[in-house]
Amino acid sequence: MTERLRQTAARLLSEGKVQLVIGYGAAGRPALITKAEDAEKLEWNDRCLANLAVYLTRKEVKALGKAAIVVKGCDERALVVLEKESQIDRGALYVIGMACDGVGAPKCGRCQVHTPRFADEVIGTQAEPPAPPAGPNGLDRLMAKSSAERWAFWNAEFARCVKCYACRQVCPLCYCERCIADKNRPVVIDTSATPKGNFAWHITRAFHLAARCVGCGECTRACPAGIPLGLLNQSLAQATEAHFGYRPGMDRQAEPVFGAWSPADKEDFIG
Amino acid sequence: MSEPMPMSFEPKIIAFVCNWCTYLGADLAGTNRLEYPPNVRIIRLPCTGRIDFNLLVKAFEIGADAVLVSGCHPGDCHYTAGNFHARRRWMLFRSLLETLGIETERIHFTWISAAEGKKFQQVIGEITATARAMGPYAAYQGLSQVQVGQASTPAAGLQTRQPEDAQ
Amino acid sequence: MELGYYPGCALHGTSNDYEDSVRACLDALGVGLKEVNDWICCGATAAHSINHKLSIALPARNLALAEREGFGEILAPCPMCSMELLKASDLVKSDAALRQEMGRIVELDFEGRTSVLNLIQVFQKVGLDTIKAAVKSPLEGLKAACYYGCLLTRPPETLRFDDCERPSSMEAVIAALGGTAVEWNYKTECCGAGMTLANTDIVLDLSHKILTNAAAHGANCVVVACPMCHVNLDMKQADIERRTAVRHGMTIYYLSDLVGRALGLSDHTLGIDRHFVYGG
Amino acid sequence: MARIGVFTCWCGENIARTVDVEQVSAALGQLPGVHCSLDYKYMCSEPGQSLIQEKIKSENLDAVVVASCSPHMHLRTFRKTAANAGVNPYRVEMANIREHCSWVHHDRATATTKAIDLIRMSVAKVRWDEPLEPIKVPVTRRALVVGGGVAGIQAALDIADGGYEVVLVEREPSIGGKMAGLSETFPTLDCSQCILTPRMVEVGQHPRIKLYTYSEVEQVEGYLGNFTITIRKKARYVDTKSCTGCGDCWNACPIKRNPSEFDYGLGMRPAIYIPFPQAVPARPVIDKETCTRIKKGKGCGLCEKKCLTHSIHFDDQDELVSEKVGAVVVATGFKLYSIGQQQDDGATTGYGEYGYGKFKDVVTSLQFERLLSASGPTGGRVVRPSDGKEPKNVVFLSCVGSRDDAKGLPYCSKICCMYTAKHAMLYKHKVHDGQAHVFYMDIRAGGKNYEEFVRRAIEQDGARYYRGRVSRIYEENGKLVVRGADTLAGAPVTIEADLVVLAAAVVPATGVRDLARKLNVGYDQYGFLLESHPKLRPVETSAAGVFICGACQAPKDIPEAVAQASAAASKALIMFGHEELTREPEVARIDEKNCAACFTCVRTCPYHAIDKAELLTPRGVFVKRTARVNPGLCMGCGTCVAVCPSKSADLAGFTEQEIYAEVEALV
Repeated sequence: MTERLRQTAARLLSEGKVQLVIGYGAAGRPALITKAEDAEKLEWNDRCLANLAVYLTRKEVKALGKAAIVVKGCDERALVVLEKESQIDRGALYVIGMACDGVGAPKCGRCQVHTPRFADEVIGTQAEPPAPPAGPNGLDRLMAKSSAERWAFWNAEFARCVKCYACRQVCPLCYCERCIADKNRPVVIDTSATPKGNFAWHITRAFHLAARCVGCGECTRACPAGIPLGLLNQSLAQATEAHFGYRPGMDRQAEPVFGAWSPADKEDFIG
Repeated sequence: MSEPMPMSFEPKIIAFVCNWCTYLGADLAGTNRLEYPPNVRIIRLPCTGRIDFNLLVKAFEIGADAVLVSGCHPGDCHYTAGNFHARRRWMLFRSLLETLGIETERIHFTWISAAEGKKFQQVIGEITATARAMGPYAAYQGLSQVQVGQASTPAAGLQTRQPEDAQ
Repeated sequence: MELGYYPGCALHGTSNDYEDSVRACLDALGVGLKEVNDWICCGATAAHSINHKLSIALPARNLALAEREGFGEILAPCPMCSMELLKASDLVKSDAALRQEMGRIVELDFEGRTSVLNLIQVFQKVGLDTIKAAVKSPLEGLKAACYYGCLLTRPPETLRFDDCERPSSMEAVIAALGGTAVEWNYKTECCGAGMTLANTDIVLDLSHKILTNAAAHGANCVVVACPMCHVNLDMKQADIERRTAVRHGMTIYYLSDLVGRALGLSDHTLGIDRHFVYGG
Repeated sequence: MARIGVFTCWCGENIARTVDVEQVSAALGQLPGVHCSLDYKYMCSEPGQSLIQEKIKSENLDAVVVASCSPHMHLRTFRKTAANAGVNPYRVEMANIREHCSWVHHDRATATTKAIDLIRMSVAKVRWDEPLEPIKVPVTRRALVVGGGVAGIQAALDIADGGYEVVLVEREPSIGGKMAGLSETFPTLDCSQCILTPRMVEVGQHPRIKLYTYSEVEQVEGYLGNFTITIRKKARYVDTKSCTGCGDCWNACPIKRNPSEFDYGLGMRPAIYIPFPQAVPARPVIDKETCTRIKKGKGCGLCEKKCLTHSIHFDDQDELVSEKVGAVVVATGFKLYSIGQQQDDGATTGYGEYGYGKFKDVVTSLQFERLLSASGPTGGRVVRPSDGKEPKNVVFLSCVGSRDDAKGLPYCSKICCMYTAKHAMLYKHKVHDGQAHVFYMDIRAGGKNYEEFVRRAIEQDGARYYRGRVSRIYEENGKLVVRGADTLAGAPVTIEADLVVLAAAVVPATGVRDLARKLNVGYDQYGFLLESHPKLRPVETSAAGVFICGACQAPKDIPEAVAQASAAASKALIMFGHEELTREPEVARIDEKNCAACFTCVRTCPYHAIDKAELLTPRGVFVKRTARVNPGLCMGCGTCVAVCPSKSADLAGFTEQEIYAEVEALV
């Protein structure tokens, strides 16, 4: 597959179809290839974890011209959301999909999109995804606890947060030019890395991804303090599917949850 | 009766209400001299649609023991649909709070129309009673005191974390 | 398919030809009928004109019995029966208190789960295409005036069946059998029903109009799905002719008769030969 | 640092009884930024207000907090007070220590504490309150009227006579609408055309009315005061300017037997025709469905040959024109429920049993109007469409489709009772030995001289009224047998009629839903347009600058439609009374530099007031994409603020900063 990937990249660049190929290089590190001869630097292996979609919204990357991007089925969901939120012009983007049987990430066990569905070109083939493993996952276990225990759990977790914002930098859907966390009039989120500030930040981060997060898990992977941030997104994703039958990035036609409403929306919690 | 029992705990309650229905409902409660506990402080906003979740977080940060969000009944929104958009947000926001172990019993949502002075009185009565019973929201207020690190050892949280939690 | 079967008094009395016909043709269509054990009268007109509670209790008991035997659906070929059963079932479904009260009166607890079908609805369940496919001898030359009478479609809020003033479901069945249904005007007029005994003349006049209008529109037979209509149009036809000095000679079929015939069953099996006007 | 004045009101005893106002004003005086804190018995009174103004001047305050009653009671008052003394009115806040405090609490201590809190919150907010200027929206003083029926005509003439230009768009080849087809009108029995056609001519000749007939509204852009309307002029194949309406063409046309729309199929018209003699404009149109030349592309062309002014152009095409207007009046009117057939919305198909469409002599009320009308296909002779014989027994059915949620529509069509009485009367006047029979549910004759009118139909003209409904109508040896019930006599009724007239329900005109969507106007489940308040804003809609009148809002008779039309016109004229409109400045805005252009706000805004836009440098170089608020459309709900992840959206008057300050004042 790596070979075909390199050929494709070289072709696209030499034909001038794109000026840039965003892919994986040595050790699965992100590689921005701009010359056909550099296509050799591209790799495809089980270390290609990163969701490269995050680079598409970067000014400096945009500056490099029309791009092709290498995505796994899971990463591709982010492209769909970015398209919905008019952050990318899908027409101007060339998507190289990699049929993927998992890159050894924990999330791969439950992956439902081994083969990219909207790519311009798919490299390799992949059998239908196996049924996700039964039995409770981390979220189920967490929700099985009492409210107080969950509070204690997050206290312990957030206590280690140093507000490095790696979770924000790595998230393909955190593309705001000026993050609300950096807004100081008013200060919506206490900037200091105190428990108070940390809670405010993580509540905000999670909810800003509500009905948007595609579960790529990069936030958890990037967190130097090892905080399982994905759990929060996961719980919101569950609620989103339960309430609205909506799975972000799965359907290019589906109307986003926020920005719309229905008279049928549940209000059993409203007095 | 709003007569506070001596030494009894008096909760701090912040209400975010819309200008056209609930605020006027509260006005009507006043005009009709319907007495209710004095613990509530009302923030007037044009519409429930304007009320962002960060405001609720802020309310708890500054020591609220309970929060009320209230606006026009569905279909009565002065701005046709603000309350519908709000309702949708709260549907998901509540599930996040539950996951975090935040005491959702302290966050109340109601529709109170300009004609429902009586309902406003009842709602404030109930909310205050609940809040009194629950006592101060020490857990959240505590956050402002604790310093990083001393909260707990990572281990406390780590056992619950399994590989696939990364998902 | 197996259905619960509520014959009602008529089909076990004056109109046993109807019962034969219904059983025979449904059997031929592979529909088994299991009679509701220990059923009683639906109350008909008598009950609701005397005692409201009774008029609910009688059908309620039958519903309860059907439910006890686990019937999801029961066929009541007599429109009066199906109407009474449906009315009671609606009432107890919408009113829990009444349901419990009825439970006490009929000494059977029930929830009103059983739904009630008329004959045409059963044919629809079987599927007109299925029937069409099963036809052995198509009813060529048959010009039927489909006669619904008062109760097959009314009261609409209870029956919830067909267009109450302009029904067409029987016509559809006739078409499936290869026959023709004529467009006429008295589809849902009253034949005089129970007046047969109390005030025969009314019945004779009303039924006369029906027969006349059917003939006027080129019908060579009238099709009914109601024992009472059949009695008035068939059994009373001679009296009608005597009273009005008009010769009708109009054959009156039950819908099931024609389905049976088309499926190749004999008039005898279907009880057609027991009709008063029997042109064969 | 702001210079704030706090003014605490006693409201006589209303506040002072439970709140220790002296303690309050003393406490507030301590707050940083508060330069004076006073209390007074009646702040809203003249001396109270001048006290505020004095202090503004002497302390040169730039912000004011009045602690008294509800802002809904007096915010306007105190804003004006402050403004007159030179403080920006939007830097005035009120703390509601009466309705929300003194009136609902008894314990003086706690009430006083709460009052202090409430005022502290207002002080915190006012400190950040931005000075705002009312928004000025330029107004194009020109109106669009959609629909040329009696309502549209009235609205157009009123606005035009008021001195402003009107663009009147009518879908049909002539204006006049339903009323032009009516015979005589209740309760006065004056001839419909005699009163309407002069008004039609006025429209046609009015210097300030631009008339587009045979045209439809294609597209609507813009907002209050600044709409751009795209109008589709359907191909007419006749140059209305050069054409003189002489009639040579339609006399020459060989394809004469096409059912006339104006006569609801009872009369015939050529392929090139004017709908009726008094049409405005009196210019023909070619029906491309029936014209041989247009269908085949060759042949015939007789009309063209006959036309001396060479006004006929078979190659004519639809044309799109654009008009700028400041206000829109919708007067699209009604049509009749299609009896026994699918309605536009695919809903009910009730009343097939009346045989309408099957029996020639079962007609609708509008068809009967044509039979009665002197200008009708029979020259006003009432005859049976089937055989041209004079009907001796006519049965009228009211409520065909109305007040019947089982088979039709649940609402009352309002006009049927009256015109049915009129029909019965006029019929009797024309056929003296005839008998009119009317089946009705209730007689609804609320209106000036209406009840008297109905009584006349019954008592003088001997119409027989049966309170009951008809179950079916069928033909039997040349007669229509009407079988119904007389519920008052408790007996069934059978009438052998020669003619049956169905008073079909009133439903909104075809296509009104599409138009409503183009205009952002709401409509109910039946397609009737929604007024913004049923009592107090009956001709306004949820879309600012768009007004409604006539039967498009609900079933109406002529007087009501005309009155409402004048009301709508006056609303437009009120707008046009100003060079520009001023709107409350408490509207949303976008920090366009920081906007991430996710456009969630665009999807969310209930008023479509936010657009996708581009941020350009002063020299017009593209910088980035951004959301942009149209202050002309924004109503200030602030829903965009809540959904904006980067908080680049904000709401003047309730900014993030102001609200957070208010909350944090409660620490």
